[in-house]
Amino acid sequence: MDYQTLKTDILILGSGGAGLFAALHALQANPDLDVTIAVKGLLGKCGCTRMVQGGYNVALSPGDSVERHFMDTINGGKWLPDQDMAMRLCQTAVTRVQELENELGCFFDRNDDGSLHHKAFAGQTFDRTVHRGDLTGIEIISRLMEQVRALPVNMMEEHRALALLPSRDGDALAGVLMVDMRSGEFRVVRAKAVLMATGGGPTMYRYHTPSGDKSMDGLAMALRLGIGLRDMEMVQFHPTGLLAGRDTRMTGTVLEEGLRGAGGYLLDGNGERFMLNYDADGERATRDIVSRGIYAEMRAGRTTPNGGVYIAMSHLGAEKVAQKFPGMVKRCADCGFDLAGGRVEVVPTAHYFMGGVVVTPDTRSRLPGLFVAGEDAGGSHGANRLGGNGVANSTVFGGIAGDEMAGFAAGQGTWADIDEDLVSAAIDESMSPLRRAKADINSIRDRLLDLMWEGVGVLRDAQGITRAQTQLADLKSELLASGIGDANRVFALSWHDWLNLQSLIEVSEVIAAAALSRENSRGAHYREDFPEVGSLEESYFTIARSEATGLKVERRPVEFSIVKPGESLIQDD
Amino acid sequence: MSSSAATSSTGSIAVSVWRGDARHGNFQLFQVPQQPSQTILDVVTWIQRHADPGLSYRFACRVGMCGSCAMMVNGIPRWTCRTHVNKVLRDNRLTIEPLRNMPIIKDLACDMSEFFDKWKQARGQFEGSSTRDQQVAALSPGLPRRRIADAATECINCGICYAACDVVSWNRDYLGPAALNRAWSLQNDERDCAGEQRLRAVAGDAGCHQCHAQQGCATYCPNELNPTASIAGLKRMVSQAWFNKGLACHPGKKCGLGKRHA
Amino acid sequence: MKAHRKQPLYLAFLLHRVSGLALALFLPFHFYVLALSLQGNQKLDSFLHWSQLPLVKFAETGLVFLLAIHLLGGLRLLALENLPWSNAQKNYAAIAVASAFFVALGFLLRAF
Amino acid sequence: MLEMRLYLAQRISAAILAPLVLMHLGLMVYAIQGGLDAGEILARTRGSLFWGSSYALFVIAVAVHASIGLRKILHEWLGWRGALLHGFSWLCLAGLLFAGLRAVAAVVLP
Ligand SMILES: Cc1cc2nc3c(=O)[nH]c(=O)nc-3n(C[C@H](O)[C@H](O)[C@H](O)COP(=O)(O)OP(=O)(O)OC[C@H]3O[C@@H](n4cnc5c(N)ncnc54)[C@H](O)[C@@H]3O)c2cc1C
Ligand code: HEM
Ligand code: SF4
Ligand code: F3S
Ligand code: FES
Repeated sequence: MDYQTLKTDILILGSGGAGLFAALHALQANPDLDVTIAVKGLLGKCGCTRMVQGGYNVALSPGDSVERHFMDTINGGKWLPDQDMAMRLCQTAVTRVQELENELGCFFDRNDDGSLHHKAFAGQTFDRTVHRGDLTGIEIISRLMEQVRALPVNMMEEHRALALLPSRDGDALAGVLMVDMRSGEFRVVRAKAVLMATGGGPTMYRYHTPSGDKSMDGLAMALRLGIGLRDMEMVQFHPTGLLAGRDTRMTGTVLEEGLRGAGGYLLDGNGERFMLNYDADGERATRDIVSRGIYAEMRAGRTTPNGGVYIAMSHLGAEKVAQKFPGMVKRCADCGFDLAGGRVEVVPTAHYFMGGVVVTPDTRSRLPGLFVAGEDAGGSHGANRLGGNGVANSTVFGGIAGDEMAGFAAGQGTWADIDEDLVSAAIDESMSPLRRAKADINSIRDRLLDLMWEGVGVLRDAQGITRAQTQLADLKSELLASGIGDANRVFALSWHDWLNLQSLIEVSEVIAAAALSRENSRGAHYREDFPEVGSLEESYFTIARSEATGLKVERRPVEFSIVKPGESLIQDD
Repeated sequence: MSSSAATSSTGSIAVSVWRGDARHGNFQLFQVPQQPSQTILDVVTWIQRHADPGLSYRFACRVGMCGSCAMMVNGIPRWTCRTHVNKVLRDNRLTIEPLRNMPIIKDLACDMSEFFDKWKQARGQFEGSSTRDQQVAALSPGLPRRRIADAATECINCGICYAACDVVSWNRDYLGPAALNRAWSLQNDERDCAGEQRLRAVAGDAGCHQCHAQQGCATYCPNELNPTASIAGLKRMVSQAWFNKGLACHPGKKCGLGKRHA
Repeated sequence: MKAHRKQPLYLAFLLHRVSGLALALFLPFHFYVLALSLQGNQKLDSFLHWSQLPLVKFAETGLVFLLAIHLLGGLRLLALENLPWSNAQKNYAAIAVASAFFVALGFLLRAF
Repeated sequence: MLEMRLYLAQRISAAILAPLVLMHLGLMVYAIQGGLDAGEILARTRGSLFWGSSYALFVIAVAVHASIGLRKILHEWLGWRGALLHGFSWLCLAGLLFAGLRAVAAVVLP
């Protein structure tokens, strides 16, 4: 199969907060560089950074401090975060928010006196979340997108990265194979530095929030190269995803946290409140507790017609609710539900992926030339991500990656050689579903989503995980034997559905393996057979790697490089 | 736990879908089972998943935030992920076409590059004077200019207004409602310092003066923005600058508005 | 008509355009008629006589309507462009059409 | 910036036309009673400085206004552009001015 070869200094995969910031910073650091962004959708119009609702955590409020933000991040992450990364995150967030405002033109909500408004977000000891209404992501990504589109960057929109290509000697990353989704043509982009910023995205669960273009491609590609992935068992669930039936894409999308905060009730199928049975804070408990409470109700069969629970707001006064949450009310109304005056079915929904590639705080992976930032990188959040630390993470480390790659690329004399055989093999593999007879891909997807939800979801145990592992293995062979029944590669969504499933199944296997390996319960990972947190001092994180013999999961002790359990950086705590 | 199905279908919809590419195409009819909760995007997805795997379309966020999924539904541009079938169904029929005024890539997916090029031409990006090392400007949300800027901000670049505007179809160079709306927001941003250049950009021959206040943009904008008002604002701003010679021009040079100043 | 055009303010635009076009096409003819008086009153009068025909009176009513609606529609546009924004555009357009209609009706009633 | 100038010219001419047209409309509704009569019209206009200058102003404004309007329509609906469009616009302006001023002369000059 023919392919075109292109060369660029810096190649960026993905155009979320991480990808766009990297492009901006790389060109600011060195305007002579040739920078290319390849992205699965339209530049700036896909991925999850756009979908950020709540806001951006930053220690800018008088009385707040970077140390306090850091401590909240470590505590929230149940002492698993890489402390150097977490510190870098909290420190740089300050500059990044100022950059977003002063240089890119974001305008975050203000207090009446003109100072930044900071709102409360669960799990934090200070009100530090800056935001623009409840559509913060649109503001951030639109402003970023405008800036980047005005720069001389090469845009490869609707280009899907298929494989990371190591150099012939295997010592560095030499480039990336992609397919132009519009034409179906293959392209190899050789680059001196590559940023992986494809944004993770746990879309292998029956209910999930991320955008449809996210399917863990980045992590799957890294895995195939034998790169280590950490904290892969850590999947964050948001307690209230919209539940509207299986055949609608709106199922799983987030109904915002503030609804519960404002006093919304969660009701079981019989209309009874239940959260107080699980936690004294009731509906206002943290995400993980509420998710587990709902999940338990569902498992006990006390469900709504679609198999979830209800959120009810009407006791607060329909008009008030409509006034306070206009966006949510309108969104529900567009989908046919009355949030303000009636009940809406909800369900926990897979939201964010804490795990990812092992990197240094300056975004370097073990493979020279490969940089990783955003949701694809593991480490900053540990066992749980604070609401508001996700977009901070992607914009902070995206910018850092841009700075670093500019220096790195300038220091590389020339492009590393590509192994053409690898390219041909990867192309051949990706085309395999086009050659095979049509099979029921939808049923494979449904089964994958169900088995992950049931086996490696909100509540886990060894038995469930092992069963899921067997099912995953079967599903993988089934997928590899399935075709899509249309050989046309032009804007071929069904082909990409297949490729998405391939990535999702491969990464699901790692999630399951890591989940089996962690025999305690921390943050987002809850083992019913090991409900204890375990010793904080002996905290370990998992690293999974694909080896010739199969997946290997190791435990590594967390280095308490800045603060040890029991200590705090804040005096009065 | 099983996913009990409250998704039983309640009949079927006759859906005419435009199939083809930039050169030719025609409508193809599909029968799609109706569901209680079903958006136009779901209809399109059902066809691709169950009837014709070759159907091309675009979406990303599924909840009205990315502006990737806009299509013509029964002749009207809409965000398909947030349009419930019941809202637009007439006689159990639907017609779905790619967005107007943009080149078609395939089936329901069109090429938005021109839309974003015009955004750039309208200087739709912020140009500030302070840096990341400085504090965020203290700006009260109640200031009149701030309110104007805010009112025009929440655009998701979906292109619906662009598809609704006949001036765009009649004059391929016209910058269009979304880009001009963005320019207006920036013109009212106290922190921006490219006002003059931007004013020249929007006063150009393809700029704000092309608008005839058809108001399809404001009528169909899913976020209830009002590009018509923004464009009117720009027209006023340009006129004022022209009459007051308010645009500080480089001495001796002909400024963008065609006047020569000493 | 294409569906996206079927909204009141597009129709207002169309009406403004069509009325402007019709007026512009009628204008040379109007000027020609008036210029007839250069050749003496009788020439003009004999022409104006012709305008007593009911059919012509109806046509003239149409013209009055077009002129009135173009004027009022034009004022609406001038206001839209130069005054602070008002959300009542649809109402203004409707008022313009109704008023133009009444002006034309007034003309018609007096013409007979 | 041609388009901006045309825009301004058209809006200014519209503003000038507005009171004149209003007057004209009023007059028409009033004068139609009992049919039009050349003598009646001419009696009013002949030698009148007021009517003469009003009509002249009307003609100039409408010539500018309508030729810009037609130009727009030809461009947008028929795709005319370049020299053709320019030429037509000027011709239109000249034609309307000529015919209009001639008519004013006819009804005003004694
Ligand atoms: C509904 C929702 C609400 C959220 N709210 C908040 C919040 O309030 N606060 C907060 O801090 N965080 C929030 N988050 C999390 C936050 O959005 C993400 O953590 C963050 O934006 C991730 O940024 P990113 O740049 O890593 O990835 P993304 O923004 O997801 O971008 C990934 C990019 O990679 C592209 N891509 C994927 N695969 C490929 C491939 N194979 N080839 C090429 N390109 C590819 C995608 O198309 C996309 O452009 C929310 C997330 C969701 C889903
Ligand atoms: C007899 C007199 C008039 C004639 C022949 C005339 C003719 C025209 C024509 C042909 C157009 C172009 C239409 C278009 O582009 O859609 C136009 C536009 C316009 N007219 Fe008139 N007109 C006259 C009087 C008026 C008056 C009295 C006003 C208002 C107060 C007016 C206001 C406007 C405006 C604002 C436009 C611009 C519309 C746009 O660009 O969308 N006109 N006119
Ligand atoms: S102004 Fe409205 S319709 Fe136009 S692109 Fe923005 S959101 Fe879409
Ligand atoms: S639809 Fe077009 S004509 Fe103007 S008011 Fe909107 S830009
Ligand atoms: S899919 Fe994002 S707006 Fe519809």
